[in-house]
Amino acid sequence: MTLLEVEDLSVRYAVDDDSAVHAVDHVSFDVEAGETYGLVGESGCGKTTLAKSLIHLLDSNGYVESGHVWYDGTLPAWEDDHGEAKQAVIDDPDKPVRGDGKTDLAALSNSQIRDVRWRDIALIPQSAMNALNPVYKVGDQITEAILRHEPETPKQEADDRARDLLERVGIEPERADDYAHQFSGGMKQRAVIAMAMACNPDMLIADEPTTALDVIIQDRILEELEAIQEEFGVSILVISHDISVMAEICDRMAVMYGGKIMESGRTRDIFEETSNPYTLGLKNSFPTITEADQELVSIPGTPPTLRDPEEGCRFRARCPFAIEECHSSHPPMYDVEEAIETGRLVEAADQRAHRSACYRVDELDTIRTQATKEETWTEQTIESR
Amino acid sequence: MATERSDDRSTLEAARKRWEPRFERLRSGWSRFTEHRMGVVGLFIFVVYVLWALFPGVFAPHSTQWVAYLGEPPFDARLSAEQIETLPHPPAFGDPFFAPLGTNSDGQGVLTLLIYSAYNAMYIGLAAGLLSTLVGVPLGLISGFYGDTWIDETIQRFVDIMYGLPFLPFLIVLVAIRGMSTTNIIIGIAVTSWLNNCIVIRGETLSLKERSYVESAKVAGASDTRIIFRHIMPNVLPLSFVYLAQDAAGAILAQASLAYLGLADFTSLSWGIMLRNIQNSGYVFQAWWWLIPPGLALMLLAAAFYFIGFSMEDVTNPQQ
Amino acid sequence: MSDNQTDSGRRRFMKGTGVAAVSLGLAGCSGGGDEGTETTSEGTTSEGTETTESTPTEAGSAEDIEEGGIFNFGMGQPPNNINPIASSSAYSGVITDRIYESGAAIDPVNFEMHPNVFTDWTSEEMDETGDDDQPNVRLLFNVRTDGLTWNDGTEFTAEQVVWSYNYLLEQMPGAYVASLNAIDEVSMSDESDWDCEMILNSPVGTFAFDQFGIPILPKHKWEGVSDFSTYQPYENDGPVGLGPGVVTQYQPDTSIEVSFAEREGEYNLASLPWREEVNGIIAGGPFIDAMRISVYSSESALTQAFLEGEIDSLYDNIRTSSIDEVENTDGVELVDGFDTGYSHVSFNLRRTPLDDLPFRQVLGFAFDDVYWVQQLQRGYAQKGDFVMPPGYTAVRPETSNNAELLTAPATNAFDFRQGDSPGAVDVDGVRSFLTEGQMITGEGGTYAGFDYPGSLTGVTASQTEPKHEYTFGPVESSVLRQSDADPDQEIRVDGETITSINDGPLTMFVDPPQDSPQMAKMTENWVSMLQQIGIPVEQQVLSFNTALTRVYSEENFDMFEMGWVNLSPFATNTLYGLFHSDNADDHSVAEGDDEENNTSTSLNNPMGYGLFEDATADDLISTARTSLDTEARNAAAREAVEKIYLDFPTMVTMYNVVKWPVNSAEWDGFLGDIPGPGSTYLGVQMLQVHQAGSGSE
Amino acid sequence: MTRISGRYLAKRIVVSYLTLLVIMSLLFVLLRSMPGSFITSMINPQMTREQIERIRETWGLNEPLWRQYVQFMINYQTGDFGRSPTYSTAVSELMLRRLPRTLILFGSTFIVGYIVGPLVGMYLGWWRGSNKDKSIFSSSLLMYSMPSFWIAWLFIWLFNYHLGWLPSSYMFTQFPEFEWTAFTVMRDVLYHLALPLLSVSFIGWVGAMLIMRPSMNNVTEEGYVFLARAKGLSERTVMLKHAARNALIPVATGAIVGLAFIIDGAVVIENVFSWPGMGQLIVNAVLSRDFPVAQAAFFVIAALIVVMRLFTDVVYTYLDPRIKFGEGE
Repeated sequence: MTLLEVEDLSVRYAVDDDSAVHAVDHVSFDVEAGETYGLVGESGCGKTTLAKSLIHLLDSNGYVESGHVWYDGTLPAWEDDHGEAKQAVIDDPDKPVRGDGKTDLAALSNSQIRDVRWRDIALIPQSAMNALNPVYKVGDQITEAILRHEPETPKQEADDRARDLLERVGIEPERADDYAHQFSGGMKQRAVIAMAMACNPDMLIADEPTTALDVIIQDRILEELEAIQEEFGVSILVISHDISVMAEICDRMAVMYGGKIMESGRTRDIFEETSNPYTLGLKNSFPTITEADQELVSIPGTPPTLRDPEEGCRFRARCPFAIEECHSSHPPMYDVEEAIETGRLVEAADQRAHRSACYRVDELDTIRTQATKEETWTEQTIESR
Repeated sequence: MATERSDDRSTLEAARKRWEPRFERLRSGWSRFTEHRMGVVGLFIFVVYVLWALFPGVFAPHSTQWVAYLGEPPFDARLSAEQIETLPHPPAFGDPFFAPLGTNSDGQGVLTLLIYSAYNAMYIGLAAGLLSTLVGVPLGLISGFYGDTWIDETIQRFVDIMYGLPFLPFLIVLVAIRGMSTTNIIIGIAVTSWLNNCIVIRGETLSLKERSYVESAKVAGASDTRIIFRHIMPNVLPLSFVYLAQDAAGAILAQASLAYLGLADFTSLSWGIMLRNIQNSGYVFQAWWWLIPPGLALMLLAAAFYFIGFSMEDVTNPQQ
Repeated sequence: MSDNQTDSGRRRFMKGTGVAAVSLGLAGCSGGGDEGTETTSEGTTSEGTETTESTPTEAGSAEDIEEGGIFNFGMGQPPNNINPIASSSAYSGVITDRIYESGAAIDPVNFEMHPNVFTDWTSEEMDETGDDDQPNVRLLFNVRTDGLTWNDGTEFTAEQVVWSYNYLLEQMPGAYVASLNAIDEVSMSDESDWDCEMILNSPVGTFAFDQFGIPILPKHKWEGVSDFSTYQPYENDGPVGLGPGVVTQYQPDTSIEVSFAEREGEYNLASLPWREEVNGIIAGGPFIDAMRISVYSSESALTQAFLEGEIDSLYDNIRTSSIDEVENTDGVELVDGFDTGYSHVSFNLRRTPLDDLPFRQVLGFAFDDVYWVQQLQRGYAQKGDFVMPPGYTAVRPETSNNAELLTAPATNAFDFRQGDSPGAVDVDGVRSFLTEGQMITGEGGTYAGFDYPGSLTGVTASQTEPKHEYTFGPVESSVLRQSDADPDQEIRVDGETITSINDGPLTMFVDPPQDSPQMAKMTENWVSMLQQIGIPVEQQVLSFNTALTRVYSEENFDMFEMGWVNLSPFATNTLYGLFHSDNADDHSVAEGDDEENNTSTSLNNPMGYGLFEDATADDLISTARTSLDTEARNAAAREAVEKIYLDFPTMVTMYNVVKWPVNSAEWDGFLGDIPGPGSTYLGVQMLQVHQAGSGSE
Repeated sequence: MTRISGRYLAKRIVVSYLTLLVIMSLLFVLLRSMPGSFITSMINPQMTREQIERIRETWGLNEPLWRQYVQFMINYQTGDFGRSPTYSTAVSELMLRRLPRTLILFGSTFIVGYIVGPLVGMYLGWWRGSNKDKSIFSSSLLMYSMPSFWIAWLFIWLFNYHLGWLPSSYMFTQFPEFEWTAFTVMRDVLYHLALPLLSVSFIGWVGAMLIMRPSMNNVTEEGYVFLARAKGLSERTVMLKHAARNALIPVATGAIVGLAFIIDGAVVIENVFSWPGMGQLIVNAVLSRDFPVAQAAFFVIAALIVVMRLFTDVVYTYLDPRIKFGEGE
């Protein structure tokens, strides 16, 4: 069942001189209940913005330009006894609730979205190291979240729950009375995970969950996330620039570049049937333990500035495979299987299918072969036509 | 010849390369500064006062010798008792004389005095600010660079001690010891106001010295003095300018307070002295045209310094 | 020093020398101030603009007066303590003078001494001589015990007076040391007609004022006090004295109440017969229940409080700027009075060319008194001449030949020499006065374009010939070259510039707190005039205490300005204290352990007048001091005053015209046309002030 | 939950004490290098040399300077501040009388300033860069630029001279007619306090704001603030509970500087309002060379500052649990 449907979402940042940064540009994807979905890309590609925009946590100059974020769940006030949206709410044209009971988070007001945060969608922020307030006890910070969304809970019970949560992520319950500075980095990360589960959300956004940690702890944290997912059946939206992390934990993923999704599909498909020049480049630049002699090749050039971007494929300037067409407009998401099988470029109808935004999806074999060669990337002369 | 020329060119080139980023930084700094309307307003006020200070004669309607009714010297009469009785005279625009901000009880034009006093305020502000920067910044640099050594400890203890002495009474003692001239007041203000500079610069230096380029300079065998003045100081200078501006504002206000207490050189022309005089001659509640302008002038100049200082802080603040 | 009317006067006299430096330090206070008005009393001539005249209320008789009411009084400084012999502050005197009484009292109108605690006295020279070959003098006096008790009700006896004097002789408090130094012993008298006797080691003409002016302390309170300076009377159920008041509230920094209604026991000193005979005095007070004293920290606050009716009167003058406002306000009035002192600029006679009389006199020619008195002081001041204020007519030289006070030509010898345009100095006239070797010695003649009829008392200046030769040459000193005055020539003294003689120009010390705006303008104007003549002078701003040290302790100065208040109406001790060589430091005596020069003892004659043969009035002053005969004493004093005028060690710049503000809607009985009506003679006022609408007319 | 170790506290106390000793020495030197001596006021030209000597002896001035210094240091250790030559009373008595009054005036302005300042600073820092921030910040700088006595005059002119609502001088009614109860006295003091408090506070809060604003602004970037938002907490809760609480920490340091600043204010403001406190005392004492009083007043203020510094260390440990004094020292 689809938990989250992001539909044609565009997010922008207003800049002083009346221009706007198109941080997320017409992005669509679905997240199924209980799955782990990855958003991968270089820094500045809009993945974090995308994640933050889901629950309105953008910086003050960021705003959702257009699109919908359909979420299977609704505000406490609009719920019936079973946790489904009331029919009256669905029928009300002023309320952003769809016939199937999904609510458009993008249309909620600031105070409404606050009810959604943490209760429905929790978030593990980019630097969990700084995510704990240094002046409050860790346990109290968990309790705070519980009491915010379940105000009728007795304080003692909330406290017990907090300790319980800590225990589940492998922290002794009595450490609830400690302050953040008394925790190690990994413990802080786990404490944040525990906190994220405080209100039993259906979805967890993990923004670079492992960035600041050493490899061993990284691994433990990833395991922790998987365990949590198994236990609670929560969907996890993982955001990372580390494609290897993604490979490890994601069921499905999307590769982002310049505010656009370049390729999306099942993780296995993306790794094994890579269908986008950008993804190919990205893969080249990451080591894989299995291939010992792999040479790392990074994509030359820098990501584009997204301030009022020009027409054309976002990746074209760095793409060794760019053709004339790439300069006219950004390619739509083509169905990869369709292209391979029939050689035709067809826009994917299903968000869940393996999709790729490239005009040369039909020439995948050539591209894949060339992409493995180092000189393809290094010797390219990028002409601006 | 040719090689020489190319050498020339390469040195030129090198110089250009070396200076270009600095110019660029300056230019971008300036454009960021002008984004702050507050800073621009401050700069405007500042420029007006500088002009007043440098060319008072151009702006003031009269000379300081001018006396109401009599005009400019040499006088052909003395003030009559009736005329004296009308002093301080409220603003007058030609009848019986021209004094747009009125006169004080001696018949001098308030506007004239106001404009001629700008020099004193600018002098005190800039000199005291500069002086306290010159003391505070090097001490802060040294203290920060030798952080957690006995040098740092000594300087910090000294700062602690100076903090224990209340500013104004201490200034009174200094002025009493050294006399009441403007120079001594400036020294007195500087002696007591370098503390903040020192502490802030120390903190900044402490963090700067952990930077990699300082580390590499150390590894390369640069002397401590070189590292401090060549590598660290250029980076704290913008911040010290910010504090210079704030110290300047503080100095101007401190001088006014001293003047109020009767401890400033009253033979000089200054806004503080103007306020002191109105109090001394007892017209505080009678002659608004004499009370308001010097206070406003003081306020605006001090504010101009604060405006410039805080806008610069925004510009130099890496977080913004 | 000593020489003042009352003990409070003594304190204020010292104030000028820096004792009450506090008062001058911040709030700007009396003494050569910018306040003042013209007076129109008999004997003085109006100099300023006519102002609304307020006349003192006609004295009524005590029987008609309805008693009661609380008089609110404001001061600009707190009394530091209310210990009558330890305090040196005039503001303490406002309280202690209501509590303590002394043997004799002074008539505020004609300054005769009258019985007070002592009913009568006599003096006789003895055969023995004291240390300085002066004959000893025995004073015999009777003590009033009828109708007088201590203010706590304790009985008062003559033995207590003897105890009090002996206690003071043992303690030697600084405030009374001059008077006490002259006393050899005090005891109960063997003579049947007299209660007590006092032996003086030399004749003191003003003994009734000096020795009988010392407050009498209660034995039953002070007997166990071993160090007078640590005694806190208020904490010991006091202060107890013979005066009319008792202190009923004492918040030293803010508020004090002196109650007259709550005094225990009898007090009849206010109804002594002599009081009834003095014009304007109502005998029989005090008529008010209490006097409440509030302390304000600034003069503006004080003035403000008066104008708003918070206080009924304040200590001394109201500031010039508020005079109009007071005059235009209903229910308040200004009581006119005379200054008790003068403002002056004094010169260091040890320095060249200040050691030469013609040069000093030229300094006077350049001082624009019209600008000073009329414009800067707004006419609320009188032009200065002699070192005795015009209120003390008996000792002014005019008295010797009935000349007009202040305006007689002989009193204007050193007036401003005005040139062609108003307010400009007659440069040529003044220069030729110097180059021609002229000098005003007391002989009549025309000096720098001004006629002078000759001295009033017949004295001549001590100096007979100019000491230096004066010429004028090109401007060399930087002070003059940079000066706005732009002189065309500079003076040479015996061929040298003053700058090279003195290592710099002559320096005029200006002290900021006192009248700073006016004083600054005056100095600026004066310095500019001198520079126009070609004399290199500059001004230097010093804080009051710094100036005091430089002038009075170190005698390291050229010229300074300052003011005196509360001089003696008899002149003798004023002249002695300020102009006798005894009180000038010649720096020959080393002091302290390791000091080479005496630079820490303050002496009141920093000019060094009297130290030199050609600038001294020592003889005349000594005659005046030791003469027991009043007329001889006054004659000598007048001559001394004029001699000092001619010798010009001090240029008297002005006398204040006192305008004492009072709430006339509620109060009546104020005595005007006396010196210091709201300060020196506040005691007289408090005894006779009463609620308005009763008693008078 | 004290996190200050006894050893650390002891060490800090010793250091503070030494600092005070140095300050005292500095005062001794400074005050004695002022020209003039208080003894001048007590010496009468007609005194005999013996009498003068006696006075010098009474005040300990005959001793060589180093002995005077030692005596001074010893006396202060025993709490003996000496006697004032101008007030003829024990200096400690003067201090006891004056200090509470200054503390009432400036304690209240301190409290007002340190409530208003951080609140405004919090608001401005939170919305840094907004138009509201810009206009409020620049107008508060304008206030900060006013000479304190000038603004006091303007307030007196308005509220006293013109409207007649509030008294312009004193701390209490000097001769109260009302019944003397705790309530009436308090009301009376508040009535007199209003105008000075208004004048000082008008300027005084800005100092705290200037520290709070950037501090708050820095905190907004912190992860825990972001997380607090993500938890669904209201903006108000995030700002007050999570951001401001952390931003307050540097304000505590600023408070010490603020305290010293207040003494400067006292000197001028007490003079304007005839407030009989330490400010006036210290200026008068310095000007009249009343060294015993000046010394003691400086000392009391310095001690106050040093003690407050010590106190902030303790406050710090409550504000910021990360700080643990005495470990790793």
